[in-house]
Amino acid sequence: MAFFGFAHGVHPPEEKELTSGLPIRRMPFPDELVLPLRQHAGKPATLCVKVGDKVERGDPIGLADGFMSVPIHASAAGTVTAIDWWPHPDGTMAQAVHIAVDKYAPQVPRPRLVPRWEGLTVDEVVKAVQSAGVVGLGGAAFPTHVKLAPPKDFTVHTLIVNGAECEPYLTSDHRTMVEYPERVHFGCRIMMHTLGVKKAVIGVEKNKPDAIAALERTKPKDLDITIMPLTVKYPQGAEKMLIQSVTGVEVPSGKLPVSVGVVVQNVGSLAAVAEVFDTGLPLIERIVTVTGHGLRRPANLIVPVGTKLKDLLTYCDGITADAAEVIIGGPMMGLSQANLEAPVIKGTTGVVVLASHETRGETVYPCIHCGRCLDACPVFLNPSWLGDLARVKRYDDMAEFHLADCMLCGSCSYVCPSNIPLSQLFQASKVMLRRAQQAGAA
Amino acid sequence: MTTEAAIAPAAAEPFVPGAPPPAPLRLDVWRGIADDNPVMIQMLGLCPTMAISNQVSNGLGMGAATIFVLVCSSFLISLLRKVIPAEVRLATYILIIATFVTIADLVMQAYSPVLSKTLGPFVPLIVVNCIILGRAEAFAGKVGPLRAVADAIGMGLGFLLALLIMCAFREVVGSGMFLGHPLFGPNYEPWVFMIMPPGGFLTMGLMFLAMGWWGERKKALLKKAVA
Amino acid sequence: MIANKLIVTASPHVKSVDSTPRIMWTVAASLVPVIAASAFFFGISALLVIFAATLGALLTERLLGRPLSLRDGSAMITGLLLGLCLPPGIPMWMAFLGGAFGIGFGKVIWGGLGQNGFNPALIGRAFLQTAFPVAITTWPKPGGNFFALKGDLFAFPFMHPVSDVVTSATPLGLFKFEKLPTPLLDLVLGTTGGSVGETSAIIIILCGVFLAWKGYLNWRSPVSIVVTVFLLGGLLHLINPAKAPDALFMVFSGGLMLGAVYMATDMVTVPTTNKGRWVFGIGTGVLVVVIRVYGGLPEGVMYAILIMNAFTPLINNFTQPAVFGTRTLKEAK
Amino acid sequence: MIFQAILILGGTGLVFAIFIAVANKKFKVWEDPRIDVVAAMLPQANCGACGLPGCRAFAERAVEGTMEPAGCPVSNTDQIHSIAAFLGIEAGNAAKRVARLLCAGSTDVAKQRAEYRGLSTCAAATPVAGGGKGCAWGCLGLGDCAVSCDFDALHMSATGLPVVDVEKCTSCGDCVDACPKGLFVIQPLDHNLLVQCKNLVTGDSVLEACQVACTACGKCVLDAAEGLISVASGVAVIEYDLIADAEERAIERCPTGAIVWLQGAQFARLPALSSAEAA
Amino acid sequence: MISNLAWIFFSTLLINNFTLAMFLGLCAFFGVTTKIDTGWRLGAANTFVLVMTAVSVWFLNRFVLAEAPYLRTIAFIVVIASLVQIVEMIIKKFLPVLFRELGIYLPLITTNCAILALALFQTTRKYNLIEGIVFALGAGLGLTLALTLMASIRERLDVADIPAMAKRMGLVLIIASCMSMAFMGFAGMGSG
Amino acid sequence: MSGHSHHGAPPEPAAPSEQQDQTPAEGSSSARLLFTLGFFGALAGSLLAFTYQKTLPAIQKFAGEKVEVAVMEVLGAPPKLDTLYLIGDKLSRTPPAGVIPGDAIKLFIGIDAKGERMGVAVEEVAPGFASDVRLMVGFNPSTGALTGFKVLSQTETPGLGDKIEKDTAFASRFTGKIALPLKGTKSVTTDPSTVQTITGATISSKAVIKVINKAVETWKPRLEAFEKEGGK
Ligand SMILES: Cc1cc2nc3c(=O)[nH]c(=O)nc-3n(C[C@H](O)[C@H](O)[C@H](O)COP(=O)(O)O)c2cc1C
Ligand SMILES: Cc1cc2nc3c(=O)[nH]c(=O)nc-3n(C[C@H](O)[C@H](O)[C@H](O)COP(=O)(O)O)c2cc1C
Ligand SMILES: Cc1cc2nc3c(=O)[nH]c(=O)nc-3n(C[C@H](O)[C@H](O)[C@H](O)COP(=O)(O)O)c2cc1C
Ligand SMILES: Cc1cc2nc3c(=O)[nH]c(=O)nc-3n(C[C@H](O)[C@H](O)[C@H](O)CO)c2cc1C
Ligand code: SF4
Ligand code: SF4
Ligand code: SF4
Ligand code: SF4
Ligand code: FES
Repeated sequence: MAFFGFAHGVHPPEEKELTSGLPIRRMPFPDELVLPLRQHAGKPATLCVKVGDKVERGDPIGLADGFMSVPIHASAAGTVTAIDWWPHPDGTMAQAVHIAVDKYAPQVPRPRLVPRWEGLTVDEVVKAVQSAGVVGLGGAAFPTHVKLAPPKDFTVHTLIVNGAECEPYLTSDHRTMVEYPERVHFGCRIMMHTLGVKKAVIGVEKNKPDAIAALERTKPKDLDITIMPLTVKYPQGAEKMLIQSVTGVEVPSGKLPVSVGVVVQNVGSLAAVAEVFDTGLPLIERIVTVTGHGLRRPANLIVPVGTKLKDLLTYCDGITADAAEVIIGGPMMGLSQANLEAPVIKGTTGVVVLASHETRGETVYPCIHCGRCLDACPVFLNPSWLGDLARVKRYDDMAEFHLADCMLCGSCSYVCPSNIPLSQLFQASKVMLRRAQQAGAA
Repeated sequence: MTTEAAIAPAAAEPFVPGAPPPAPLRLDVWRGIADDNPVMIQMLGLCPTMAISNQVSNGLGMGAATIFVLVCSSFLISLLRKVIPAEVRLATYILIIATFVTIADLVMQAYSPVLSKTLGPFVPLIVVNCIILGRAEAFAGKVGPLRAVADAIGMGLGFLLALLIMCAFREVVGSGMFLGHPLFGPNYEPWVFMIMPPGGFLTMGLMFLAMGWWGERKKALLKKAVA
Repeated sequence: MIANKLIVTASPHVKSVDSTPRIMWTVAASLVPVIAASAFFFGISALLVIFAATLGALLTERLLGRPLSLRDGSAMITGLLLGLCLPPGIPMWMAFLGGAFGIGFGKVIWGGLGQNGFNPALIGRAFLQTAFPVAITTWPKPGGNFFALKGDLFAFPFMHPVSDVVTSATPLGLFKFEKLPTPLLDLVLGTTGGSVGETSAIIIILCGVFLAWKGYLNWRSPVSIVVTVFLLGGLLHLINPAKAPDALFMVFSGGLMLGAVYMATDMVTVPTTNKGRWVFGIGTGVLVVVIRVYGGLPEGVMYAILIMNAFTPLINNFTQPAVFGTRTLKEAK
Repeated sequence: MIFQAILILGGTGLVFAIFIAVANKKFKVWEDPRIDVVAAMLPQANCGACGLPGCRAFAERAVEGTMEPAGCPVSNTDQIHSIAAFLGIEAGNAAKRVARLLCAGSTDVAKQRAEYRGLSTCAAATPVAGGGKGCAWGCLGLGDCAVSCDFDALHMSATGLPVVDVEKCTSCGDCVDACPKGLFVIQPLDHNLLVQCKNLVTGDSVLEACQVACTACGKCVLDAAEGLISVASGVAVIEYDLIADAEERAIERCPTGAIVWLQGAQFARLPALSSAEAA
Repeated sequence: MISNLAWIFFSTLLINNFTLAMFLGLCAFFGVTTKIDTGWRLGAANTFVLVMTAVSVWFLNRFVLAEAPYLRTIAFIVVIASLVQIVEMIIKKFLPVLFRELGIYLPLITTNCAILALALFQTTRKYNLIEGIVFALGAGLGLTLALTLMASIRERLDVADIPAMAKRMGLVLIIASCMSMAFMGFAGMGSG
Repeated sequence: MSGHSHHGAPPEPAAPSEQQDQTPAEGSSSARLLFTLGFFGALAGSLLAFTYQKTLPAIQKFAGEKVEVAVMEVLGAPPKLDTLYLIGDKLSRTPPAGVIPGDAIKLFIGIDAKGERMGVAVEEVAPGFASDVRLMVGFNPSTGALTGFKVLSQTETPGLGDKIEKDTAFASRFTGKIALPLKGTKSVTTDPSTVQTITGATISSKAVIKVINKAVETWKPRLEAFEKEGGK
């Protein structure tokens, strides 16, 4: 089906069999939830509760600060016990609201917080999606409503739904497609309506035949939705790669997908939008894959946003004796966690616990210019040369060699036989370059 | 060197930018041989140094011719430095140097024809040897004849020294001889490599490596002493 | 919870199993059949020459290189390959010297593994060829008693080799200077005069296929070299059979196979880009043919690869990959 | 024959001269020669601490008279005076400023929560779970700042903190730019009061991460002159406009030692790592 | 005739490469080869001056110096220096773009011994005008080749981790040695 | 510091205000530049002319000697030499005009005591292994038999190709050979039209053979033409 496909990329061991067959279960509420005000790309939410306030499940605790922002809602009923600086999954500290969960409160409330979809105008849908706090669940947590309201000077002709889930280990999108295919299609219907497009393509890697089958089975007759099986290859799910695989078009360097008339949404985001209009509740919980060879009992769980990693891992029977690294997200692009007090946030696709034998060795050899990284880089950079430049701090030259196009996918570091932390070098170099440019501008 | 010159209580004296600071003649000579060695430190005159350094006898001849030109032209330039307008300074220097080079060439052709033949075009090429013009610019054109000559002798000897080191190494290893006398008996297998072009580059490279190594060692020792 | 012993690393947190030492040692191991073949044809002399060259390389790496750099296995490859491209009768002191020179000036001084611009083994060999042109063009006859020395291997260091072993010309020398052809089967099997390891083309090809299958060598340069030599050699042979031997002879004689499979694949000294590797291979192939047919020397593989090594950074420069989206960006504008 | 030679060479010489004369008229640009001299007298560090792009720019301004020689923080007094003497102007003066570190969390007092593996630079470690350090604001001790200092004024201590050599520091600000955690500030040497902490977590829970963190208890605020110190968003802040009122008393009741009274160097107690150990 | 010219060209370009085998023009070879662009531009400017030198030297030898061979060296250097100056002025005036690309290297070339050497070789080898031009082209392109290759290798070395003792000039000379060795592969070309 | 004031140097720092006024035009007048260079050019010229006159005899003597030695050697020391010059493609008794005498291309005829022609000697070149190999070749124009050759210049590999010059055994292999044309071979030979090459330096050896063949091929017809036209 996929005649195009993107070039390069890598094939890390999938390790999805740990959880791909496990049905999604609901995790019970922990004693305390911690909700950082910064959970999405764009401006953090502004606080709207104070210590001592009682909140119901679904009550806003932070309000959207402008269009590039979404509100944050209490994911359980309880009492606000503290508002302080708390470890954030990205390794910094962030302002966070602590809620002591009242486990005996009726956790399913009251009037709908989100209106019914039928009959809403496009603007009202966008507004509803924003007020429900929906962000992209593919990992970057970009506010979904922004992508539903493209600038008028662009015409969007296709909605591409990202069901690739190319990261090893993770299966939350996979399980969503298998268990809630109708919800995915409903989300698709809403988004196609909002974007005014006639055509949608759901790209799913071929290693999820059950998901493809489920989506095909439930496909609505009245919509032009194509389910496209994709080659199993990392990073098939990266936006630009996916667009190339599905449409054969290369999104120009430095441009957004809308510039080629495409909007990409993750299947999880679709399901979330559907659920929001279904239940009337905002986005307060998400599906998280908790897995890894360092974990006793891997699972696909529906987790309230704000659950601390500590509680989540304990619920999965804890980590094994040779567990070495806890990662939020997948092993290719996820973030290592130093502090298990950090909470699950809206963008948390999975928690992977690596055993010590799976982690990268410590010995780094010099670059032997084998060229494997060039053959791996999906955006056709020359990571070997960029790495050489980074080592001698020639950031300006790196910019000339298109450092900006590097999406830090890590394919190059994955294949490098010399174990050079290339993508880390590039991340640091991007920071340096930005700092130098700011200094230059000032 | 320039900094010292400027910091010295200069106000009272006429000011010649870039002129070397006053120094005893002995130092003027010594500088060229060691601290400011034209080949090893300043990396001037590399072409002749490498091209003819596969035999010690060549080195001696080349060194002698260069010293002759260097000393004579430095002396003359220093004498005339007040007469020559700055604008035609370089042109005049080149004329003077070329004259002495041609004299050296003619004399060598007449009285040492074999040497003249092996050195080939590298005798006339002394004209463009950067050492000579460099010294005229940096030194002879700015100081009195005595110091100019002292400096020329120093630089010349420094050039000769570097040449001889190269020549000796290349001739001994490359043909097992020194000044044409076999050193290691008839069974020695000479490393022809050394008298060929790559050997010239390599020998010079070795010289720089040795100096680099020495510099690093000195730095390390200094650090240790400070700590 | 056992949080204390957690580690944190930058993404990606996992890595492919291949490592630089693993690649190097596999390549070194793949040379064992080639060495065995050379021992079969040239007896103990071949092993002694390889031993001396490897010893020179390893000792130099150990004394001058970075700490523990012997472990990555690259010096081992250099030593073995150098040994394999020397004549089996060369005095051991020369082989040792070549190994030391190759590693010292071909690698360590450049900063060690990965930084050097020229193939260290070939630098060692080119040095020996220039320094001792006679010793390195004295080719003993293959075969004979396994333990009979093929030359004055134990010549006193720095002294002439003295020996009276039967010598034979290499197939390429025979063609170039006497216009005598050599049967193709001899070339493929390796029963001809020549360097220790350059004789048996078939074994080298098999090892190369194995390494390419493992992904440890990039097949582009070897294939393009062989194809170029075949085509260009064939063309010249058609034009003037007296001057240029036939294409198969070109491909299977001399060090072409050893060079193409093991030396034009040294990733350190050939271009990093795939396009660049094609250019490198074609350039090498053309130079091999030109030197063999028009040059003064009967064999040209070593010089062809070294010359192309010098061009490698330039080729890299001109064959940078086209970054994703830059083409469409230009079209958009 | 001699006549012929004179003719040939004299002729070529003349042609040569004509060209030079023409070129000379057309293309020469005059420039104050004192600029070169002053530039040569400057340290040639081109560090930019004077606020100008490089030493030659400083020399131009100094010759113009729009910059005082003392404006070069890198030159020592003797050098400044010789420049002033050469130009026949006043040397001017400038208060000595140095770099100060806003963190005291050395490895012996601050907790490392997870072992960081990867590139050994602070810039690379910061996005990796904050480098695994207990305090997300604290110094990672990987020494980007020490590498950036061109004046050998920064050395890492044995306990992983950069120590500024106030003698050598020229206040060039390179370390300020280098630190990804923004821990350096440039201050006049005679500002005695300094809060060596940027941690915004309040209360004693912060001590779990670092024993010398500021808990925002507010005792220093009470003990100092009105308005000099305040506790804002979780850490004590000094109003340096009122620094003249500062007294050592302010630091005495600090329970953790996060606020310090400086005379000269910071971390006078910490032995700098000798170069042998650093290697 | 053609084969003679081809031999002159190729032997000068490859076998007796001015830089790698004859040690000429080393100042530029070691001094100005840190960037590929500089390398080939300097080479191109050099080639241009070499060809002009070849032509003017032929005229000088033929018409001026026949009776005064002892003035060769001095006449050559004076003519070369003036020539370069004139060319510089002309290019600056009429081809400002070219001047920005190549012109800045012209003064460097005056003191490049390759130019004077070409004049001398051309004289002693008794080349006629055409042979002289071909010789100059071979020499110039040979210089360009050496300069460009050296520059490209050094650009790569900028990011390498070279031992401290080799940093200053040591390694660059070793590279020259390796290149010179590699070019020995061309020896005998045209003789067989 | 030298303590001398200097042309073109900036004035003393004590008077900075005056310097600003000085413009380049006031540096040195053009006339002075012209004069200086013209003068030094003339001076250099006369100095050189003088030296040349003084050294010329010695140089010429050596150059003459060198050629003479070579000619004598390849022709077997004839008591008398006759010289012909090449003009265009013709031989002539008079040297060509406008060419330095030393640069003219010549043919030497060795004449024995009886006035008989012993052989002719000419200079010829061909490409060798590294660069041109230049020889003085002596041969008998009527038979093509070699009387000898001498290497005038070569840059072959020392210890290998330079045996063509240094190895007397190699030169002696040529005596009595006849160049019609001469061929090289690897083995010892007694055939007068083949010569054994040097092992390991076949190319240089062949270059020598090539030069000899070329000398005989090009100069024999020239001499015959010259003699036919009646030049003695
Ligand atoms: C109209 C429109 C505007 C967008 N603007 C931005 C933007 O300014 N910055 C941004 O990072 N992403 C923007 N995006 C979203 C990106 O296309 C992309 O989906 C998002 O960055 C998440 O991508 P990732 O998960 O691959 O990182 C926009 C999308 C649309 C449709
Ligand atoms: C290297 C890389 C890999 C990615 N892999 C996936 C993936 O497997 N699945 C996915 O949904 N999004 C993936 N993303 C994010 C997508 O680019 C894109 O942001 C997302 O599909 C947009 O949908 P959302 O805004 O609904 O999350 C990846 C991004 C990058 C840079
Ligand atoms: C460094 C080196 C220098 C050489 N120099 C010469 C030389 O000066 N003259 C020559 O004829 N061959 C020279 N050769 C060429 C080889 O020795 C060539 O194989 C030889 O001429 C073939 O002759 P053979 O068949 O007698 O061995 C040289 C080879 C090398 C590697
Ligand atoms: C496929 C392959 C081929 C290699 N070929 C060579 C070679 O020809 N010569 C050599 O010295 N090292 C070779 N090496 C080893 C290593 O790459 C080489 O020593 C580097 O040049 C050292 O920096 C090879 C390694 C591999 C993996
Ligand atoms: S991290 Fe950047 S350079 Fe590396 S493979 Fe991914 S996009 Fe390419
Ligand atoms: S994969 Fe690693 S060793 Fe290979 S070229 Fe890239 S950076 Fe270098
Ligand atoms: S880098 Fe920092 S410590 Fe070093 S001199 Fe500059 S301001 Fe001072
Ligand atoms: S002060 Fe900043 S740059 Fe310096 S070691 Fe600490 S974290 Fe790193
Ligand atoms: S270029 Fe040859 S000496 Fe400078």
